[in-house]
Amino acid sequence: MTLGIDWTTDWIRRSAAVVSEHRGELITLDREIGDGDHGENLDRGFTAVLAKLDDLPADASPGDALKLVATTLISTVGGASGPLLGTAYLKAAGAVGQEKELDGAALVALLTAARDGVVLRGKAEPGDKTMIDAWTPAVDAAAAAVADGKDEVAVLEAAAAAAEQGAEATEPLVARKGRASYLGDRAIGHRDPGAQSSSLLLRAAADAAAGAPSAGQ
Amino acid sequence: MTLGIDWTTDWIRRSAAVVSEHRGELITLDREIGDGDHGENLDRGFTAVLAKLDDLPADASPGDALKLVATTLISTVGGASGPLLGTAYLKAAGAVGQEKELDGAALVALLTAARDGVVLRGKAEPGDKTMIDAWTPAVDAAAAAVADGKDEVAVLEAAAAAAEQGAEATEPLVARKGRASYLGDRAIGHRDPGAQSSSLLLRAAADAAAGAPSAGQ
Amino acid sequence: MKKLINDPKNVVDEAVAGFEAAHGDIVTVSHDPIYIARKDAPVAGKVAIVSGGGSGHEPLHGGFVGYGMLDAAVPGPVFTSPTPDPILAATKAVDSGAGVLHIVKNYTGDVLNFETAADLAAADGVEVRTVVIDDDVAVKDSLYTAGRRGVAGTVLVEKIAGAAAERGDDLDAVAAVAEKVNGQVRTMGVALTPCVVPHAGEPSFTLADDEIEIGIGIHGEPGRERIKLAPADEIVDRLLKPVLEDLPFASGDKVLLLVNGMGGTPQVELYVVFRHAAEVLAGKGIEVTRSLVGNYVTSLEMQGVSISVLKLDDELTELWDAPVQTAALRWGR
Amino acid sequence: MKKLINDPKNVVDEAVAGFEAAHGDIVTVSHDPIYIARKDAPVAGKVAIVSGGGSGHEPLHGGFVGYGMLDAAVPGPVFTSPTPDPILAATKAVDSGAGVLHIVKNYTGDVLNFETAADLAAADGVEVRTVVIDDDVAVKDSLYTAGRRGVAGTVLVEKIAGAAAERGDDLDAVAAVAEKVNGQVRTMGVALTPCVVPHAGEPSFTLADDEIEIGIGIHGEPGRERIKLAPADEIVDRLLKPVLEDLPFASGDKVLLLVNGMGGTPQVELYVVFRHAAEVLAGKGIEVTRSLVGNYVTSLEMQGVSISVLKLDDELTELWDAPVQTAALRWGR
Ligand SMILES: Nc1ncnc2c1ncn2[C@@H]1O[C@H](COP(=O)(O)OP(=O)(O)O)[C@@H](O)[C@H]1O
Ligand SMILES: Nc1ncnc2c1ncn2[C@@H]1O[C@H](COP(=O)(O)OP(=O)(O)O)[C@@H](O)[C@H]1O
Ligand SMILES: [Mg+2]
Ligand SMILES: [Mg+2]
Ligand SMILES: [Mg+2]
Ligand SMILES: [Mg+2]
Repeated sequence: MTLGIDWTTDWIRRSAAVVSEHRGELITLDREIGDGDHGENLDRGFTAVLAKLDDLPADASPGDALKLVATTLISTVGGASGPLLGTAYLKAAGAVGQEKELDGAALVALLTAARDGVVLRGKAEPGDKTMIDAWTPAVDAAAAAVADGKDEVAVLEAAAAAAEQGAEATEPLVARKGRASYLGDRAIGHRDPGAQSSSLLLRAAADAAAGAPSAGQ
Repeated sequence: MTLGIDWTTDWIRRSAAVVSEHRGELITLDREIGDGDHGENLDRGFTAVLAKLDDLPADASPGDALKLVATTLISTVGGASGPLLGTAYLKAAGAVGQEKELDGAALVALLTAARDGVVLRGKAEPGDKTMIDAWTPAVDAAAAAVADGKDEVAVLEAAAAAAEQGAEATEPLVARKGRASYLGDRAIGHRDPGAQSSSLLLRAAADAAAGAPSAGQ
Repeated sequence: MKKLINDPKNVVDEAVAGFEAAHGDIVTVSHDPIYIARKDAPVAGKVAIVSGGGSGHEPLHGGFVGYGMLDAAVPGPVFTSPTPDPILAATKAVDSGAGVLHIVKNYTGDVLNFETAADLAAADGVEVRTVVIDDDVAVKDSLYTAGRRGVAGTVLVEKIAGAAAERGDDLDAVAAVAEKVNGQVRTMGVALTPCVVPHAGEPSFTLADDEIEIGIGIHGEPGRERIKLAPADEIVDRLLKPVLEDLPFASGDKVLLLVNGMGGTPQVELYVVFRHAAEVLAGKGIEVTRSLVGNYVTSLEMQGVSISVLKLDDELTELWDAPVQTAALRWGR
Repeated sequence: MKKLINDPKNVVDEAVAGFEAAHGDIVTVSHDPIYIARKDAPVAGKVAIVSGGGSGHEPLHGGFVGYGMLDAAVPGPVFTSPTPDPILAATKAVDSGAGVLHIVKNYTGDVLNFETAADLAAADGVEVRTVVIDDDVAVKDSLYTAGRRGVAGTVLVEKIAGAAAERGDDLDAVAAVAEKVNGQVRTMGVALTPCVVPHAGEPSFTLADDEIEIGIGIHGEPGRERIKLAPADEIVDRLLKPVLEDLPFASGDKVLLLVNGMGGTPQVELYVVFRHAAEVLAGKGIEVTRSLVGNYVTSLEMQGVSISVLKLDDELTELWDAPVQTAALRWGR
């Protein structure tokens, strides 16, 4: 079973729902080691995405939907996460081109391009306590799952689980990028808000693939 | 036993001590229905008085000492209580002239002039919830004691007791002068800080006459 | 109490010394007795204007000393009127012979201390007029109160009277302009949080997390009534209503709208308030032709705002627009 | 949360509308996308200067739009960098053909969003230079941080670069002046209390009653270290030491001393701080030839202060003194 436009828009809707649901939690994480706006930023962005989603032409490809997310996030989120996540979706859209159906390899290409987009703009390395620390294990786990011959649902499940672990693993780290880097040792013990939100987005991707009941519906 | 310069300077020293001791209480009363500076104002004033008291010539009269208090309060207290109490002491000094020894009648004249001085400057009437509400019963009680043939100690004791009652009796009043008047009904239940401090000053006068052990010594 | 101070007893002295160090191009400072004077005072032939009062309302009054506004400001201890001595000294120091106007906010202490100083100055041959400012509509002006308080409207009186003095009006004329402004300005304020007087060390009053105090004065004294926190627009409506009804202001009036921060209010909030206040005035046909937004007459770190409306005519507008060069208000030079 | 606001989502829009209503003589406002532009922009032949960033730092940046300073300011949501769209729109609106300087505070979000806008503007044929401000010595500038933050020194860069543009310098020259100021200014701040972001509704951090946060940023983000409340003079010593050592400043230097309030600090405290800071500099033979005291780069209602020292030479002094006419900084016209 490959994943097409229905999966993509479902992923996007679930993303909006999960970001809205976790808005307060993300704000709190960002208040602790940043400036307290991360949940608000993403919620504003995905609310705008939702509003535009119905305008997608019926024959849109996954890449078209991802590009819509990219440009909308870039023009509504602001802050650090706006350009970073926006670039992630933009590069992801580029990676899948006009393909209508994505198989495991295409999903790995999508995730890899997204992660690389964040690195391109933000220059963060793994272990810097940023959203990269959710994306990179997700990319690796997805690639391993494909190598193991897993199906698309399992590939995204592996990515989501790895992203969740990656987000959790940011807790003991000292930050080297973003606002948390100003804190030095005092960032230790706090989860990076961007890693957390990225793990939520990747979980939404897996849930959409698995057809899990959606919180937003 | 008439009262001379020793009583006067003892009164002044006791006033300084009692104001310093009750500084916090007067601030709190003034915070509740005014602007929270009454204790600080009087403490600043009487501290300055104390510093000048030793400069009084050996042959000074009670009136000289009262005039020193008056000019010092006027030039150091500020706020409403500075000019009001300053005028009280100034008029009191005028009332006793250069008499060296004050008998009951002279004490009544002193207290009456002080009260009238406050009224002259502040235009308050009894029941307006001001320091007048301590001074006026004190004047009346002192006059009654003299009429009853009481000695000077008893006259001042009567004044002090009446002032204390007068201060307490300001609690249920609505204020018509001073900052507390802005509060309307909300001043009810609070004692007027100026009435309270005046009652403390009159208690100090009685204590000095009675030769009670002094807090400041 | 959390403050950037050393000994509470020295706050005013040290702040004035800092003011002197920062604004030595505009003012000179006398430290004993304490007052802040315009650097080039006395200005030959010009009526001098002296104001003052308790500290804690900065930039009032020291921040308004300079060309086109005050000749001297006399700061008392925090929230306590200065005594007559420094008022007298300042009055004599800035008098050029053309006389001195005292601008006094209507509080018993300020009135009495300035009164004594004026008497003493007169005895020394200085001609003094006094204008008492009482723009606060929160207080009923009746036999049952000490009368309306002088609040944020004071800055408008000082600016406009200062311009009149600067253009060469004589003492009676400057006093008349000041009276006119006082007669045409109305103010009402609200506090969201109390302030902490340094020597008291505790909040001037307590407000629950969802309470605000309407009709607040500028000394941390409680206001007229306590209500539940409401959206800014509702609060503005509530402040503006008595302000507009009192004069009353009417359709066709041109006005200056002053939204004054109480010291601890973020500037975004002042502009949120200004927006709706201007909207309400427009809705009533009252035209805002001049505006002022910022911390001008404050209560230490209090959060809150006051709204003042001053009815303008050509003369007052021209005097408002005239150049002014002080630490806190400056244009035209 | 106690604030004079309506819906938290509308704070910035409403505040900007209020700003427009109050300062229509100086600025025009675009509401969608949102930016504040100098009324007479584009000014023929003049290099334009655009700055911006998250809201909540007012008067930065909107208060500095006008003659002799910024041509446009782009406010983001509270504490959140604006997106590229309004930056691009503002850039194109004020460009007269002489090019546009972007003054950007060094935060990942600001840098990335301005970068995208600059790329898009360049694609549209607008010449853009970017100067990134990073005056905050509280943060080590190393591989292990996002680099030093842009804080209160920004206002000095905007004023001086604005004067250079106004006198007719070309884009490279204006950018060079801005870089020079950024290279010669150092800042460090302290917070006594946190601030509350409207959409978050809770304090940005918590401090015990006797704790202060040294090295605070301007977004309510925690600072470098937490210490016990101390007398103002000690705190000033602690802020000034890294500021002075960093450049380093030396005996004989002439400097501008900026004591900047974080938004909720009473003005008396700013002057208490200024007094001692000036004293410390004098003790080291560093001459304070220009001063600025007030709320210029704030963090909503935060109580606290930052101290900036800028090394001056004749050119910078002349540009500092040049006329400026904005809502929040004005002299000479
Ligand atoms: N250079 C970077 N590379 C990757 N991610 C980053 C970088 N800087 C910040 N981030 C991510 O952005 C998140 C913060 O986003 P947000 O709060 O929306 O923006 P801001 O920091 O501008 O307020 C951080 O938690 C971190 O995961
Ligand atoms: N008009 C008046 N007549 C008599 N006493 C007054 C008058 N106004 C104020 N007072 C007294 O002054 C007291 C307040 O003094 P204080 O706090 O030192 O001055 P301020 O009100 O200027 O802060 C009041 O409690 C009241 O007793
Ligand atoms: Mg953030
Ligand atoms: Mg008082
Ligand atoms: Mg007082
Ligand atoms: Mg942010």
